[in-house]
Amino acid sequence: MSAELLTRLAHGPLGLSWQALVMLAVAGLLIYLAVARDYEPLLLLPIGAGCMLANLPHSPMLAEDGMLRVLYDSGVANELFPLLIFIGIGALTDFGPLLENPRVVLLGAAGQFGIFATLLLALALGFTPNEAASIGIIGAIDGPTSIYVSGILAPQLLGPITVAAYSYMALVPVIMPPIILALTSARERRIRMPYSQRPISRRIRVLFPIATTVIVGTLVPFAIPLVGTLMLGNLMRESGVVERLTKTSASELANVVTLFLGLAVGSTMVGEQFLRLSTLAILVLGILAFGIDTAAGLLFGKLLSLLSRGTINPIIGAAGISAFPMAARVVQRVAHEADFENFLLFHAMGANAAGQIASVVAGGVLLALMGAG
Amino acid sequence: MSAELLTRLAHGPLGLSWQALVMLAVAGLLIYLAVARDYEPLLLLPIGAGCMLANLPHSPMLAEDGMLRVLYDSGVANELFPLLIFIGIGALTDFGPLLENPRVVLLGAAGQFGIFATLLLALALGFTPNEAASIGIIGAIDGPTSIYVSGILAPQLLGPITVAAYSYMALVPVIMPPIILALTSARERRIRMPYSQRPISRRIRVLFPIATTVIVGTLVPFAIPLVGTLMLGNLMRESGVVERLTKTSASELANVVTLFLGLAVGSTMVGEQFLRLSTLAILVLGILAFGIDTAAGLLFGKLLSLLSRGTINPIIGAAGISAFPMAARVVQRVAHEADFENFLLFHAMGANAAGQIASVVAGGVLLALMGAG
Amino acid sequence: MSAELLTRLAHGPLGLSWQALVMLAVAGLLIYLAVARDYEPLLLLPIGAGCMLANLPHSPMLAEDGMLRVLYDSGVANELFPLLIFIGIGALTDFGPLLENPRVVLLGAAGQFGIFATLLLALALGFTPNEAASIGIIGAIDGPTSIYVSGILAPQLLGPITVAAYSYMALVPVIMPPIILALTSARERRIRMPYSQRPISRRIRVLFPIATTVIVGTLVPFAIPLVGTLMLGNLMRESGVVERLTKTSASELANVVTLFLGLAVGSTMVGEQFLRLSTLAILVLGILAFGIDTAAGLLFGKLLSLLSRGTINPIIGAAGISAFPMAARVVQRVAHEADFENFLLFHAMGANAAGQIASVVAGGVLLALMGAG
Amino acid sequence: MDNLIAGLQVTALGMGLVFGLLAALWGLLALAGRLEPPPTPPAAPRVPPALRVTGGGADELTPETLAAITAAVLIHIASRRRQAAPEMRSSWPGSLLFASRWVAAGRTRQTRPYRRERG
Amino acid sequence: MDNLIAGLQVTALGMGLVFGLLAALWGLLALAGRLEPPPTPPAAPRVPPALRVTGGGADELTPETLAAITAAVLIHIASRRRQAAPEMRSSWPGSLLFASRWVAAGRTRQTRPYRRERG
Amino acid sequence: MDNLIAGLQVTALGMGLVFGLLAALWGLLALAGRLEPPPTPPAAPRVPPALRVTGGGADELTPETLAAITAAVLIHIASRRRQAAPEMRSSWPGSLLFASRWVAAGRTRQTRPYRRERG
Ligand code: NA
Ligand code: NA
Ligand code: NA
Repeated sequence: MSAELLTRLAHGPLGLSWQALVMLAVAGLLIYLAVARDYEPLLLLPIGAGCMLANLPHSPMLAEDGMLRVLYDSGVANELFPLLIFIGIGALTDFGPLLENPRVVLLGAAGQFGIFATLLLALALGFTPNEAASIGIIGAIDGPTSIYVSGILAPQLLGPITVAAYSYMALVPVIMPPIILALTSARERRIRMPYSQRPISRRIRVLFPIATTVIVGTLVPFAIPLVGTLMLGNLMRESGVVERLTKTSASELANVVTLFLGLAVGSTMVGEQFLRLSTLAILVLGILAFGIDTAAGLLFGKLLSLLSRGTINPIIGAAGISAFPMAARVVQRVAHEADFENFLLFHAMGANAAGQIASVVAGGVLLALMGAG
Repeated sequence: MSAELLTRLAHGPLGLSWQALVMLAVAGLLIYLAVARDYEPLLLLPIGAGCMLANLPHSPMLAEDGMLRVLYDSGVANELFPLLIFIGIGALTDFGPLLENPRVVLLGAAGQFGIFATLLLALALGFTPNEAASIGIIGAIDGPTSIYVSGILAPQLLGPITVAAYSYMALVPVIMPPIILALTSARERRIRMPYSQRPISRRIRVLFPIATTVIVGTLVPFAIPLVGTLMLGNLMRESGVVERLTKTSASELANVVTLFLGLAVGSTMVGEQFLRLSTLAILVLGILAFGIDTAAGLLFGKLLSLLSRGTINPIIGAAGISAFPMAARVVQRVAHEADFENFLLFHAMGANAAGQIASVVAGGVLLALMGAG
Repeated sequence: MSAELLTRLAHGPLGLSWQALVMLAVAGLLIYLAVARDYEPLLLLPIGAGCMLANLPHSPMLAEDGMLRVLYDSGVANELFPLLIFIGIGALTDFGPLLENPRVVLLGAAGQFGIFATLLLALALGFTPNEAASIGIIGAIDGPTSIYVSGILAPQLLGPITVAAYSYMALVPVIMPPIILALTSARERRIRMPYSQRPISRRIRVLFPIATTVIVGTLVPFAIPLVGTLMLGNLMRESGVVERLTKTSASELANVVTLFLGLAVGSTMVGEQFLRLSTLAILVLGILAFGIDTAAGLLFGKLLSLLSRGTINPIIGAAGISAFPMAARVVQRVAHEADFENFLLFHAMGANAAGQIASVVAGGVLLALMGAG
Repeated sequence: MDNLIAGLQVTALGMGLVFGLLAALWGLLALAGRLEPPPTPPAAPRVPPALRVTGGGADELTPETLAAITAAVLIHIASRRRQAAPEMRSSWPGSLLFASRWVAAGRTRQTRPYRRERG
Repeated sequence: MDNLIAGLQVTALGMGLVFGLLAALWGLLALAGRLEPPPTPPAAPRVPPALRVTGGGADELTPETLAAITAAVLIHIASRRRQAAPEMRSSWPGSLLFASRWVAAGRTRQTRPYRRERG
Repeated sequence: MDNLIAGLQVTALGMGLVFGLLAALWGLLALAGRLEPPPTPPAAPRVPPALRVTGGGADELTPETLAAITAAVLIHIASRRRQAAPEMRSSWPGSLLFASRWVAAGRTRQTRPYRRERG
């Protein structure tokens, strides 16, 4: 029996480094979180699987023409996949609550403060400006935005940033309530807001995504892809004339792209690159970004509440962080616990939708300020 | 605050040229036509959105790796998307009415005269031969054929040609009736045609797409892609053994490709290239092509009516222009108005299906005669 | 009328070689088998259509940027399509019968003997080692595995090998029963196997695909793509938390990829390359591989039956060849004919699922031993 | 001028070819119609011959009931067949494959063009 | 240090821009709300005026029956319209386009976050 | 000849590896079966303890009615849960996720291979 054949067979097990073993454990953890804990399974399960397939010894899936490499090149390297997902998100998002309550729009802006605060912290820790901006964008609390921005500014950090972004989004119901309770009094949480049903005409609903794209796109060209695709999906939805496209964008296309995106992002998480102190720092900074966002939203909510003489419940500010639509639901639950009859969902949804737009705008602003391209 | 940062921020608004403003207005017009007027929204809405995203200042979506560029390169530059749409159209088209009434087949040939007449007009106006042929192909009154042929012969005119083709197809119910009324007498329009129900066996239905592909493909190799994909979809449909593929080709795949195709075509409509006299000429020539097609179909219908001693209603000739299946329905409505009991739909559908095949054949013939490739 | 134009027109018919005519007939035969005989129509119909479109004279679909070439390059040359199909197969496969009856697992291994026996025969006939291994892989009786392995080792034989693999899989109900009847006695076929309903916990179901990927992938890295994608699909299915992805992988994505894969494989079947003695040899060797697989599985089943003192019915060994799930159903029918009350389906499904895994493992082993990459 | 002459040639040849090819198609279709055997009258329904209920008195099944049962059984068999072996089946649940062509194409509805209702 | 100063500039400019852009959006929305005509009361149902059944005795249709018939006819027309011409129609069977927004978005259900039941 | 010897080596090694890997899988599955706790009897249905209807006379609910109501309520809760928050839910309407495995795989139907009916 030829020695060459035996060498070929021993090739596999011998290629198993300790880094690979750690990464396989990380992959197992991600899959566990997705399957047993329901943490954003639509993305964490594919990411975990991609991480596993990429860290098996000598994986042909990372070689030239390997499946994971092909998927990465065809949709992550050129940022196509997050934009396609944005079309689907736009097609599923109802901006009605925002259109009916335009005054909550600024809450969305406040909820992005964590991005910049984290950027400063990351700079202080010694990250380069581009890396710091990529870490900060976890504070957008919006998966595709994080992938898009960090993919352009610091592709080498794409894996940990994406994992942090999606894991923390899954933790919204855990992270937000204590912060809200700490920063607001029970009296504030009990403030009721009237539900002024102002019917929004179809014309306004259709013009809104177009106007947003043109205004934001003109002032911040770097935001065009993010705002443009989100608003394209919403335009298709609200127009009502292309339901076939809307439906496909929001389901089949979104599903395929989500699977491919998860696998490709997972495949960036290979040994030497992932197992660094920087990854740990990213995970810690990410959760800080989350907390700062929530707090900033709340404090701005308190300011608005003061200015409006108590007709605005400050806790809807916490929904301004984006994480659409979970944040709004968490806010409603907290309000519900303070006062069983308090129904804030609609207003929180408005702030939440504003946060979604603000996140995307902040992503573009960040790219512009870092001089990306 | 550094001057550099401020320069970066002013970059966007300063990049807004007057051409871009005009093109944004054009994009708005296309979206208006799609949303408020229901003009072929499945294509005009994405084209309008693509045009808008491409004309915002310094749009990153047109840059290398920009989404619109990626979509254009992956499906328009290589003509993949129109061919995939043809598979879906074939999967939705029932050639039964044509198989049951083979004698209407020549009406489809007559309905292509507008292609060549427009080609001559465009040559007279000073367009190059390839450009003239691309403009003529609007007279095929068939979207994917227009995109396929003009994409090969004159990609620089792809935008206006596609917009013209789809806008005029949406105008079928407006453009055709007056021409029909002008060229036929009420007596002619009242001619009834018996409905001879000849059951078509499954064997014939399956052999038809195969035979058409082989015959047309052998004689006009340039028509292979167009005829081949249309007939592939129909073969899948009529075989009945691959319904999963048929269904996916006609819905999910067609939807995704339609969206991508529209966006990519829209992205070709950028300022300097679009805002030329030639675009205006294309729009005028396109509507002429439409009218000439209808008239030629009608006159040939009159000839057949004479030859058949009045057993053929000449107005079904107007359905020979393709624009499947709207043209047939318009013909039926005109017949209905002349004689409430006149039911021509089935025969018009036959002529319409013949026109669909003839359009595709004409596209291939044109490519062959222009020596494309 | 210019001579040049006429030359262009005669170009097509003059380009029709005798090889092209033969290949058109082969295409017709494949379509006939798919449509009239229901032989794996989901793949044979697209393969036949692709073969037809590729063999028409001067087909532009094979030119640079031609649709068939684009499809081949984007999913067959890099082996993406068979792997995506494996995700769908994994998402549809229930390994429950195997998990409940682990002892049938070795039957799957025995059912792969045909691969190696055929490899030896092909070597004896003078094929190169890589070609011989590609022909042997028909004995995996699993379409995507055959395409994946032969695409890497001998892309020039991809067409005939794929056609052989799928045609013979369609012939399972014809080929297997006589072999089973010849090698087993009626007494053996009447052996009943108790159905021990052991509920399998969700944890085991979820851990199974992960453990299989890690173990097989570590020992045989070349098997990572095949095992990894099959088990990824199964993980998504059994986790139950990503049903959207599971459903899309198993239906829309699988449908699109099946169509594209069939067309691209068919396009490799062009004249000079296909019409060789080697193609005939492949077809003969393929059916031999099939028979040897079945016989090996049966004989190993007899061995197990002996070792277990007659508590295992040997004919479930025939289901170990893979060809999931048809082989198991054929075994059940044979058992049924020997004893109307004999219900072996569940055990046969277990052997069949083991065969599916073993096929994939054998494919990776073969690639490793041939030193592919 | 040269261009226009070339254009006229293209027009003549092009229309000729289109007409020629469609005429060939016509010939082919006419030939197929000729070769196709005349439509046979629909075969008698395949009632299982054993299914003969004879008995006396009020309990006997009327022919109508019998026909209804037969139809139900045939439909049941067809639908079981359609549900067999999901991994391998080529049509998906909700298939229009078994619907009448008329229904499947929505032909009865095609007279009036689709118009979205304006709000 | 330079990095931190640049970072502070980015923070100030960035938050300023985000607030500025969203404020512009707010202005736009407020303006749109101002320009939009006040909601008109819903138009009376379009009962075909010819549909007046007058007769005597027990055969006369009650207003309720009449309303029910009218509603049924209108729904029937709408559903025929939706089924017209499958090749061209932009919405697919099972469309949520005609469902109320409230139902379509499942809003009544959004208070409780989704939790998969643990086995 | 060299090729054939190499081929025999490949055969021996290949079959050995395939058997070895599947045997490893077998061991793993057997181990998993050993470690898995024995199946516990299905837990008693979670009847809300407060749901005790006691009263006298003909109005009292029978245990069967009570069980039916409980089942209906549980199913209603489960289906509301499934409908919650469409943006985020991982299963789509019409999901087979909650169907019994037996039904979902169509296993009862898998004995007869799929055959399309010939016209
Ligand atoms: Na945010
Ligand atoms: Na036409
Ligand atoms: Na096998």
